[in-house]
Amino acid sequence: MNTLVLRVATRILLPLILVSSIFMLLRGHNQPGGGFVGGLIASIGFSLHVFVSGAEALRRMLRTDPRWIAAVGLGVAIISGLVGPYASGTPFLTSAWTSVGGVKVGTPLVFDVGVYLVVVGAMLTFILGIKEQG
Amino acid sequence: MELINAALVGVLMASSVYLMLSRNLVRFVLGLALLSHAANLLIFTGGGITSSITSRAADGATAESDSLAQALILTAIVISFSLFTFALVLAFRTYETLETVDTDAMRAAEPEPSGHPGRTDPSGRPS
Amino acid sequence: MEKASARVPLYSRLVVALPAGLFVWFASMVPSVAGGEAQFASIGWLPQLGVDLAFHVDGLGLLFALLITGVGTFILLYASEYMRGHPQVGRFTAFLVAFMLSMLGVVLSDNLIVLFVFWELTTLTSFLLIGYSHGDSAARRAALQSLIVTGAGALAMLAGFVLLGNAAGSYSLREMLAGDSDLAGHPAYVAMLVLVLAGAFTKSAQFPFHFWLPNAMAAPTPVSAYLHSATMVKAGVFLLARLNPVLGGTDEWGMTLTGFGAFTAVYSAAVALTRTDLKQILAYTTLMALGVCVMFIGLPQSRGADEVPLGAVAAVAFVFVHALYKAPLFMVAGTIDHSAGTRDIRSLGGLRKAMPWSLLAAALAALSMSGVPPFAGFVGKEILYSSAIGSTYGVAATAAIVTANAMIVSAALLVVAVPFLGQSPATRPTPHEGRWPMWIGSLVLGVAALGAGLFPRLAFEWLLLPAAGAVAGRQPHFEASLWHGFNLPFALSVVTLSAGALAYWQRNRLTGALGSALARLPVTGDSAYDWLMNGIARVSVVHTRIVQCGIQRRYLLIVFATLGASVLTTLVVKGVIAWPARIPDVSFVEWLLAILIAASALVTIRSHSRLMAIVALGVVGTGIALIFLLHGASDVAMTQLMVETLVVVIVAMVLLKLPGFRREVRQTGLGRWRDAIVSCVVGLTTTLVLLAVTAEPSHRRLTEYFQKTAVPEGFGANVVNVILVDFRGLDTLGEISVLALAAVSAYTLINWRPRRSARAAARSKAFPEAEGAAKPETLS
Amino acid sequence: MTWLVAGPIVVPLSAAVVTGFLMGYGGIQRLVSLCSGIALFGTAVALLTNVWNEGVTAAQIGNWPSPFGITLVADHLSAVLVLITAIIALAAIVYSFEDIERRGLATVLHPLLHALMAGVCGAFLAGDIFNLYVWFEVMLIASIGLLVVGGTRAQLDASVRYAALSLIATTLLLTGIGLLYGLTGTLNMADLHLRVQEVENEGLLTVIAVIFIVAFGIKSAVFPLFFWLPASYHTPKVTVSAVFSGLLTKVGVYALMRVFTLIFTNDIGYTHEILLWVAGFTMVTGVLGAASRNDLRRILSFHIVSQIGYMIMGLALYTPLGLLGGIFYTVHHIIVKANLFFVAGAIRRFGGSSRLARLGGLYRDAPLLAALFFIPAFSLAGFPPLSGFWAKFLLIRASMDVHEYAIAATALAVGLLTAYSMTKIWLNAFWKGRPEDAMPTRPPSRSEGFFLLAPVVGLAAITLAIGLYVQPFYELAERAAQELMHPAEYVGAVLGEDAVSGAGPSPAGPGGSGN
Repeated sequence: MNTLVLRVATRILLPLILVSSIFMLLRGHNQPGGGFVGGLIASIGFSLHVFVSGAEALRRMLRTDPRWIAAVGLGVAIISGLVGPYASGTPFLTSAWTSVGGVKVGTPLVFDVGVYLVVVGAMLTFILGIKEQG
Repeated sequence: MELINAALVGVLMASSVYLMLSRNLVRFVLGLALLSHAANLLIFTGGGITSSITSRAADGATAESDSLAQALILTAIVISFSLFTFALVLAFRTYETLETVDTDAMRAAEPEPSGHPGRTDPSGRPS
Repeated sequence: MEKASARVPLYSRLVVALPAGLFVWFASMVPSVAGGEAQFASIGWLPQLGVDLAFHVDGLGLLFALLITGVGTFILLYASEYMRGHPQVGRFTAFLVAFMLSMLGVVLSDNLIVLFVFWELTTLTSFLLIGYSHGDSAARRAALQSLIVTGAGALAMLAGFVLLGNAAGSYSLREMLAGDSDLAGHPAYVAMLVLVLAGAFTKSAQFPFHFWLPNAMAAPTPVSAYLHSATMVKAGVFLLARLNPVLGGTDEWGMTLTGFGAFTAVYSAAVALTRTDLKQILAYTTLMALGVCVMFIGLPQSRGADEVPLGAVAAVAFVFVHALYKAPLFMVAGTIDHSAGTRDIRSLGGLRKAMPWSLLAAALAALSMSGVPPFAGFVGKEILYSSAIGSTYGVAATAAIVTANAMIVSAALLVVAVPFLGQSPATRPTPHEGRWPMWIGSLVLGVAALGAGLFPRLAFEWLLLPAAGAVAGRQPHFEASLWHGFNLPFALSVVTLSAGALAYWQRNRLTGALGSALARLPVTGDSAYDWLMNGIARVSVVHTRIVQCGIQRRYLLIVFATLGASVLTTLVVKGVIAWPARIPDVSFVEWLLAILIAASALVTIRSHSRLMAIVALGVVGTGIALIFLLHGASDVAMTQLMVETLVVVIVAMVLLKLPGFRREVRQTGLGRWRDAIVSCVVGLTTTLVLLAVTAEPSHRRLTEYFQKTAVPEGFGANVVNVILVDFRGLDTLGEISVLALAAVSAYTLINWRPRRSARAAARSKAFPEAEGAAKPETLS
Repeated sequence: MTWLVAGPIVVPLSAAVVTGFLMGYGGIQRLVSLCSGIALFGTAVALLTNVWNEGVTAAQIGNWPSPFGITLVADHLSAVLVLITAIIALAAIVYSFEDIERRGLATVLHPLLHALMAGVCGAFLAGDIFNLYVWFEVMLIASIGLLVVGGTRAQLDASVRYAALSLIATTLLLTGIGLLYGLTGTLNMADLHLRVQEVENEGLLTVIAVIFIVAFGIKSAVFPLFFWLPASYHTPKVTVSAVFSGLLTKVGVYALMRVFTLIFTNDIGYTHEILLWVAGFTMVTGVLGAASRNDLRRILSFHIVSQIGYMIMGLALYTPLGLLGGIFYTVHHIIVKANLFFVAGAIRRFGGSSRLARLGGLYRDAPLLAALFFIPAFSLAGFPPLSGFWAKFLLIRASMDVHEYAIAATALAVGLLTAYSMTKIWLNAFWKGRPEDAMPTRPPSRSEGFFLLAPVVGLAAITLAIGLYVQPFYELAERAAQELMHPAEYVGAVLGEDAVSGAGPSPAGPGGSGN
């Protein structure tokens, strides 16, 4: 499996997959997609990388423990739920929206980013955990 | 449509139960995966896909099944996936430690290791 | 045993002041209570349910309170000396005081539930006291036994109290007495009676629940003297006396109490004669006394006799008399044990010179016990006899009480005459008199017995008649005197004394005969208790071995069978099974998908190859994703496909490290059929329920709202995504928490293993229990 | 006030994240964990105070009107249970300081523990049945994580059983929710209360109710679905099993109480009769199991099963006093049971074992421990004046009021056997002399004495307080029971007062076309 062709292919594919996963994340609010799908796509890309180049390579690439990514994602999601209410005194997870250059940007999108991070972090934790173990 | 989906849910349910009743832990985990499939399909069916089909026939709009049911299923898919993966890891670690995947042979927690089961004197007389 | 050099802790002497002070306080109430003014105090505890901390000092309560505090004073004094040098004296003293206070609570409570609270407190404290010598397994067994037996009775009694409260509309005894509710005619009267009597009889050790009391003699002597003579065991008697005006007066009440009481009295008096341990003899005579009390509380007086409730007077008088003589005798027995080193009358004798004060006290008490004039015992016995003669069961009751009393006379001689006056055995340590706290109490009580006999009018008018009035529910007119002339009761007294003396004289022959008769009893309470407890233990082991067998397959089978059976039953019972009205128009693609999924599911079941199973599982997932897609659920379908991909990746990674299916020991044919049937029932019921649900009208209210609101308020066109991140963001928050936690847990699970040496590993295989106790763990 | 309602979820969930980040820093992690525990406690107190003063409090999460968004609701029952949860969490955190090595397991323990609390509180506060499911899952995964960390043989074995049965339970719950949603078209529990009254096929509703009984029944470990509990509770660290013993099954009981007073009340003669039978069998089976065991934690685990029966009994009677008794029993039980597990851990630490045959002599060597065992043990057995007595009395009285004598008799007999079990421990661990081949008992160090015994003392004090000063607790339970019996206030707080009085088409809302 560990052939040169695959190696090269992955090197090209991985960025593509990651970009498309972020695309999925961002368009999710209006079209099919969203944090889950985006995160899952990215995870598939990463697991491909793991299969081809090994767990060590992925760890080097990430430069951080994927568990932290999951934790950051969860933190982002919680904070996004606190921002809106902090501004307006409304209940937890109330959305707050603003317009940046004609594009509506709001806390639900930040929340979705949190979802994305948790999915990626969790999947990589699973995969690396299993892979590294014998 | 609901008839065939309901039947399918039944088949999946029965298959998963049958797998779970196996003494092989791996089969149990596979059964778990089937069980969550069955549950998701059940929500999908129960949540009202049938109306979407009739509405498609009526006004020709794109098929749109109950979006809340979809959201619920999405949530359920991710949750059951997390738990399924964890269960797999658990099965793996159990195999590593107990050196078996036969649940009948897993006797580390139960029953109580006792030379004289139930013969301990209630008043604490050394037996 | 005695460590004469050990100091007596100051607190154990000082604490005597508490009961003494209380005694004085209660004594100061005597005039007003005797004058008919009961004291009452109440504060709310749980007023919503009518549970108030209500205390009521009437004649009966006061009599008991005086006995408890009066005897308690001397017992505590005695204990301070007796327990000198023992370990855990502080705890012992505290429990004894706690017991005394609980007992006071029992006799002074006006509220049945509060009474129960104190009742159980006496159970607990006596448990702790009986088990004082906890190194001794007999003491532990006795403590457990008393807790179980009296506890069982108490629970029945609680049920009885609840019934009683519901019937009377109040838990307050005063209100019950004042109220005109006809409890005897209540449909649940017999149930109440049985339940309450269960509590009273177990506590007061009536046959057949008597066996725990002699076993409880494993406790230190002060405990036996206090709990098992003067007070705790009297709680049952007290309760019967207390409830006599409420529940009594019926045939059921009279027959039960008289029957059980009389039998207990005669039986235990006979047993007493066959014992050789001083405390055992006294314990059985206590049982006799309790039997007598119970009997006379219930003894129905024949109509036509004068209006004096003689039974109540007799019972109350006997409670009083018994407390005055039994506590001293127990204390003297303890002193003998202390100084002579044994309590066995066969190796005792000739103590009169060494222990003069104890002899004096014991003699006074024994004379009262035998009912020799002019002691209180004589007065009490006269009343017993005249009450028995005048009762409905005249001859039988009289015969029973005379027989029991005659044997008691013999027992009194046995416990005093043998150790003090008999031949001194050849070999024994030199006995000596105990220090003053060990005999002063006995002496005072003995003198009090004499005094009460000499001036009966005093005792009766101030104490006993008000108490009897409370028992009978009306004030008795009764002239007490020492001398009633030569009448039938006196004749019976003479008969009793002579028969007792005769029995003592012929005691060897008598005890032999009694002993062999008793040995022939097929079952004793004690052996029945053992049988029951062992039975429970055995049943529990068998039961638990069946239900909690440790085999996961069987657990799951039961769970699924329960599910299938209960849902199917409900479906049938409620008539929910409905077939779709019309044949659905199903497209070819849908058919194909359904068949594909079903077939793959079956392959997953049947496959003997891991790889095949994984692939088939993937096909099922993909097929379901396609079903979602077919109905426009593109988000779900997409997620499902991605998840399916990852599942296959992860499953392949893990599963290939695990052994294949072939190593599985095949199920037997029967087991496979059983599994198949359960699976099919679960599957079938799911289908049926789902069909029934889809047959109902569908509701799209929520979805319509979401579709209407998503763009204008949620600023998103993908309704499903808006639901996920906004409308139902909390679900998603929980969901990603699950995901993150699962990942962290799985990671920890894989990378964390207990570090263990080979020895520890071998040990933990032998004793898996001991694992994880103090083992270093590391994160590798 | 809506903040207070979300607080018991947000605080521990954030604490889980923060302590997760601090995994490498034992000391700071502990401090943060403790502070979070205190913060949760403070929030819970404030929430209960608020509910006490102002009645049922609801928060529309995301500011979407119910039944469209997710609602969190705190009525008296929820608020009390959240408070008890916070107390147990605090006790567990303190206990863990000594029970679990700082650099070892503790680093994962704290995040998982806080996540578990978030799940538990979330389940108590959820006003939406699917949200309830989600919190059940959070609880489940956090609990499996806690159960298995350490990875000993027994723990792995136990985790397999626990995971297997719990996963089935939650999936079954999901199935039930899917069916209920298909039938009524709503998930909000207050809304469900109104919608189910419009369902014409009542039999179908009963069928779904039975599915819920089974799903929650596994969670709350009732007969014959309890197997996972005695199979697992004796294996993890003491801190963990104490938290489990106090909280996990009680969430199942709570869910049954909520669902079978708010939603499935259409066929009480059927569903609640089932529950009554279940209650009786659960009591008996649990207490027999306990009698057959000779290990401290195994005995205590089986007693949990037994006492679940009492709580279900209160629900099954479905009278104000019955529910009151059930709620009272639940609160009492959580405190006492967690405490007993803490004490069992201390016994094991000082006495060297948790097997009765290997114990002894602690009455002489550790009198304080003896006293601290005595209080919860005899409270569990229902002796006055401890909290257990009132719990039992209320239930007995409630069952006798409605002439259910058989269940009352069962409850009393089981109470006696509970006393027998507790006495068995007492006789063997405390009164009996030490076995000759056992190591001598070890006096506790100062830190052990504080961290292991402070939680025990605190919980014992609560037990005593409930027993001696019962009236306020009764009143609290009474209010909670009243709210369960008469859901109008609950529904009003969630959907607005119109929904209650109207009971008609649908609550105010843009999409409200009803059916």
